[in-house]
Amino acid sequence: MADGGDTPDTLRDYLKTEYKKATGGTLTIEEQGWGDALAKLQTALPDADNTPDVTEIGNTWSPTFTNVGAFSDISDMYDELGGDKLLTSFVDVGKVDGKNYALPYYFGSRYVFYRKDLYAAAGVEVPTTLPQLTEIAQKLHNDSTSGFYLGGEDWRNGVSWIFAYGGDLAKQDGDQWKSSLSDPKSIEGLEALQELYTSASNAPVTEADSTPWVNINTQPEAAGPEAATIIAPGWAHWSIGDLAPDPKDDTKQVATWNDEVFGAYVLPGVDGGVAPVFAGGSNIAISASSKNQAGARELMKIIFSKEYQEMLGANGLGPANSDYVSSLGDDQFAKALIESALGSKLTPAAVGWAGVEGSGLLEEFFGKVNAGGDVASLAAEYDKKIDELINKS
Amino acid sequence: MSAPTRTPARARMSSPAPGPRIQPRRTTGVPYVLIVPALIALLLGLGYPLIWQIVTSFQKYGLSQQFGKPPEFVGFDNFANLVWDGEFWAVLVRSLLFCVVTAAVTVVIGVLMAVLMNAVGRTVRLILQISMLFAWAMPVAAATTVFIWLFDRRRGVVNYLLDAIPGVDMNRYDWLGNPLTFFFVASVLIIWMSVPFVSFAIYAGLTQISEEVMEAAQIDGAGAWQRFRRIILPMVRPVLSIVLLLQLIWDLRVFAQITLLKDAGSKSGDFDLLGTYIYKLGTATGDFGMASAVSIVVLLVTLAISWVYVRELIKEDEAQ
Amino acid sequence: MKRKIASIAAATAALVVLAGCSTPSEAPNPDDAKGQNITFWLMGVTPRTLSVTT
Amino acid sequence: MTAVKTGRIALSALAIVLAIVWIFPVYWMANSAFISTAVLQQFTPHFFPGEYFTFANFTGAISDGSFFGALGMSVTITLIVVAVCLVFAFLGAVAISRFKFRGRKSFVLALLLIQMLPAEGLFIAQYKMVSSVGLLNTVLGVSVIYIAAVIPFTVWMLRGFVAGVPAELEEAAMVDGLSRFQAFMRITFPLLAPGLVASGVYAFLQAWNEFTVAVVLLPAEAAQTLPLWLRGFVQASATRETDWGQVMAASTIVAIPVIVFFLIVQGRMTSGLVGGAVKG
Repeated sequence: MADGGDTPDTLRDYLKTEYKKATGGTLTIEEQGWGDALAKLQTALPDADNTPDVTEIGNTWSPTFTNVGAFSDISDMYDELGGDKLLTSFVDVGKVDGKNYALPYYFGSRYVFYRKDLYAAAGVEVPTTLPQLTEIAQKLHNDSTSGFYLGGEDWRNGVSWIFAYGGDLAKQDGDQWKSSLSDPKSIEGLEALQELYTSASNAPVTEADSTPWVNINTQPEAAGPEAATIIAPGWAHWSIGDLAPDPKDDTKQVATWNDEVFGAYVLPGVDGGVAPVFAGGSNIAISASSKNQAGARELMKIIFSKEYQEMLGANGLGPANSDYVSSLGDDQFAKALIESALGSKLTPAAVGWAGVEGSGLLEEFFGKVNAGGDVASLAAEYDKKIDELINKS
Repeated sequence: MSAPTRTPARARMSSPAPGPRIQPRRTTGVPYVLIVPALIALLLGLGYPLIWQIVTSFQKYGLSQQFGKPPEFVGFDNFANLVWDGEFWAVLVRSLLFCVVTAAVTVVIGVLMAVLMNAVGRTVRLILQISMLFAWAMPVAAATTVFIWLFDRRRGVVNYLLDAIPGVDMNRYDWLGNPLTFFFVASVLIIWMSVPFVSFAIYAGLTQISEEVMEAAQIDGAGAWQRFRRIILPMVRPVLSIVLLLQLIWDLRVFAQITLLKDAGSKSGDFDLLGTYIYKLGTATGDFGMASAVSIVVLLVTLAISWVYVRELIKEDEAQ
Repeated sequence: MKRKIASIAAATAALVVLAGCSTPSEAPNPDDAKGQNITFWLMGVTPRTLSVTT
Repeated sequence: MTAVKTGRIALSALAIVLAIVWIFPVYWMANSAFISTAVLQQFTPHFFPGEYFTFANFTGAISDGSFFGALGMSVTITLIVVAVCLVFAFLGAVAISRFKFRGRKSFVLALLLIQMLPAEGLFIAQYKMVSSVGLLNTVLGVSVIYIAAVIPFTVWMLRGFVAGVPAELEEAAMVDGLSRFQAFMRITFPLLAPGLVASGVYAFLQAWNEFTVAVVLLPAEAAQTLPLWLRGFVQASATRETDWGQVMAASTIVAIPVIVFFLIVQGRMTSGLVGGAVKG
């Protein structure tokens, strides 16, 4: 089973062989760790001799790099690569003045995983509304088990509460963006999040992006799991299950899903339905300074081909082309992924958004909200700070 | 009876060393030829970057300039934004506090360690020196990783040991979770890494003091503390002052350890020191003009604080 | 190993050479994809941290 | 006499305790490197590998083959930086401690200023410079930056050593008919060996541990140095959690060459530090 998440090896080998067949040239694939990716993109992309020819770009960085002219105009290939069937929200964050620069590579989404045994023991049902979720989380909560495990600074999950109550991170007026944390609906969502965190999560207030599946699995020697409920990206389900030594290599552990013990459901909306979650996934673009524009375009054709899109789906990565979404399969995980992805929302397509993310202001803000601070004054304070960065390139 | 206060040691900083009298050579070209290689190396490695940094600190230089848009001269705007930016002063004060405390404790422990090395028998001294070497040799990334592991909330040894003490409940205590304990861990890590260099340097100074002087003081009934204060300290002072200055400079510029500790802790700005603050301004938010301005201000502040001391060092250097 | 010796030889070249180097000549005709070697950068999906909560 | 005796024992005991405190993290790294990750995940720390002993972390760490490339890069860069830095800094140190010349004070001051400048703001310019002459991903490109960063401290340290050797000794040798250069090489130079070792150790550590410049100047995976290789472990892949056993094994592997280098120079170094820093 591919471990999903980043592009597994099977897909990389496919790209290399196909590229060889199509052009006779060799394709080298390098993975950039998150910590250093930004510094490398900022230095390599503008440099014709050392730029990657094609690069994946997170959809939260896509507006920033597209607007500064880092990528080649590929509007002429738009229809050939999939046209309107491509995920429109992702296409929009890679578009400037109607021209396409970055297109969707794959989408991911987040949904809830829970312990059926703990829910049954506490006599609670799967919630259908967000307030209900807080109630059952409080019932399930005790000192050793979080009713709903959520890090204090984990804004990529926390932002769903802002979206669910109709708020947003920022609003656009004209070509300027303005942070909208102190918008009444956003405040309502943040207060609901604050109540959930303070009453039902044991996670540290400074935790931003932990590996949540560790908390829902029952660790060896531990009586029970650290959490009754977690929210995680779709591909986390490969790491959730009963832990046992890996038959192939006993120094490692392997989690095998167990339907009696573990379950998944989509984050419910405020009055039912589906709450919008933070849209995972990324875009892909050709570097404007690359000297191999033709070769890069060949690779794009291969990536947007039916075969590769379906390979993405088979590995739990949402294909960019809606025609091939069925390749995700129809098990509970595929259904949850598609259903949650439908309503998912992207971060603001503002020029300075990569800067806002890099500044750590959102982690700081959500950390202070979840630490029990006064939401309205914090929102106003951080709106001002974010506004200084959000339109800067 | 009193022990000679001006021990005729070769290394007295303030008095010209009795040995070498630098005769004023005919001002041949030799010294210039000798410093040329070092100058070239400095110019090649730092010339362009320094000029670029000074120029950029007067420009609006963001990501679009990195991708070819011509940078705009903005005069002292970057510096002005800095002065009015409350966070910069908070980070500066925090960094100064951190480096003074860390450097002071490092040097104090270093001196005590050196005195200890000097006082114990050969084998014990060797054991101490070898363990210092191992600690000093451990790469920064490896040592920081281990410290994060030791102070880990769930599996850390520190919590495990403290928990074992009856009446102490440190279970799941999040050391990297709040600024005070975060900087305590950072300080312990940096002290642990820096003491070896300091202790070896001071120990080197101690072995200079001739045995007779120490015996004479002991026979005169000077207690350990008096011997330390009246003989050892004055003797070691030159090494001490240089090592303290270097430790202050290095601890003010600390970056790798704080970045890795923050990765394991919080991304919030309350945990930034100057190094991570500048990196955040530059890379993370893409405002390279501002990052350059901050770097220059940090240089000027460091110089201002150490100027009295630096001038004295230069004066002594002249006297030699 | 061959690459290692080459880089050491380059290193011992006088530093002055450093200033004199010129960038490699222009690549073959960019419009024809034939034989073009390219690199593709992938990003780790989610920011991985050192946090030992794992 | 017994008072002095017990005093001595107490000091020795204190020394042993401090030795244990300083060696413990190093021991903990090595200990964890021999324990499987699955066991490391458990809540109770294990102070000895005991029955959990495994060598898998090491084989796993080296398995993807990029280790030897990184080791080669790190060793090549470090040796070049140490060699060039020592020679250039030594010449500079001789100049400022043996001669009086115009510009001497500003040179010494400049050396100190460079050390006060934070390095985090420089990497964009360093990248532009090195890539403009096509030296990205090369040993030469990175070495030039490292040498410039290390020379200032090394000149200061060596200056103390050179000043420590009396000029009269040289003059006496010259009276016996040796040329100025021969006198220097036969008399002064041997006395400087410990100083050169001590400065060499500093330069070695700076080049071996450096990370932020290497991230940008050695972007290609084939050109990474050991600190980048180690960082790769800690960030593992997006889905697999950090494999702590392998991180510890990788850290041990990165630490071994440094420890071996230290033990070789240990003898010379302690006496080296004796001479130099004192004259500083």
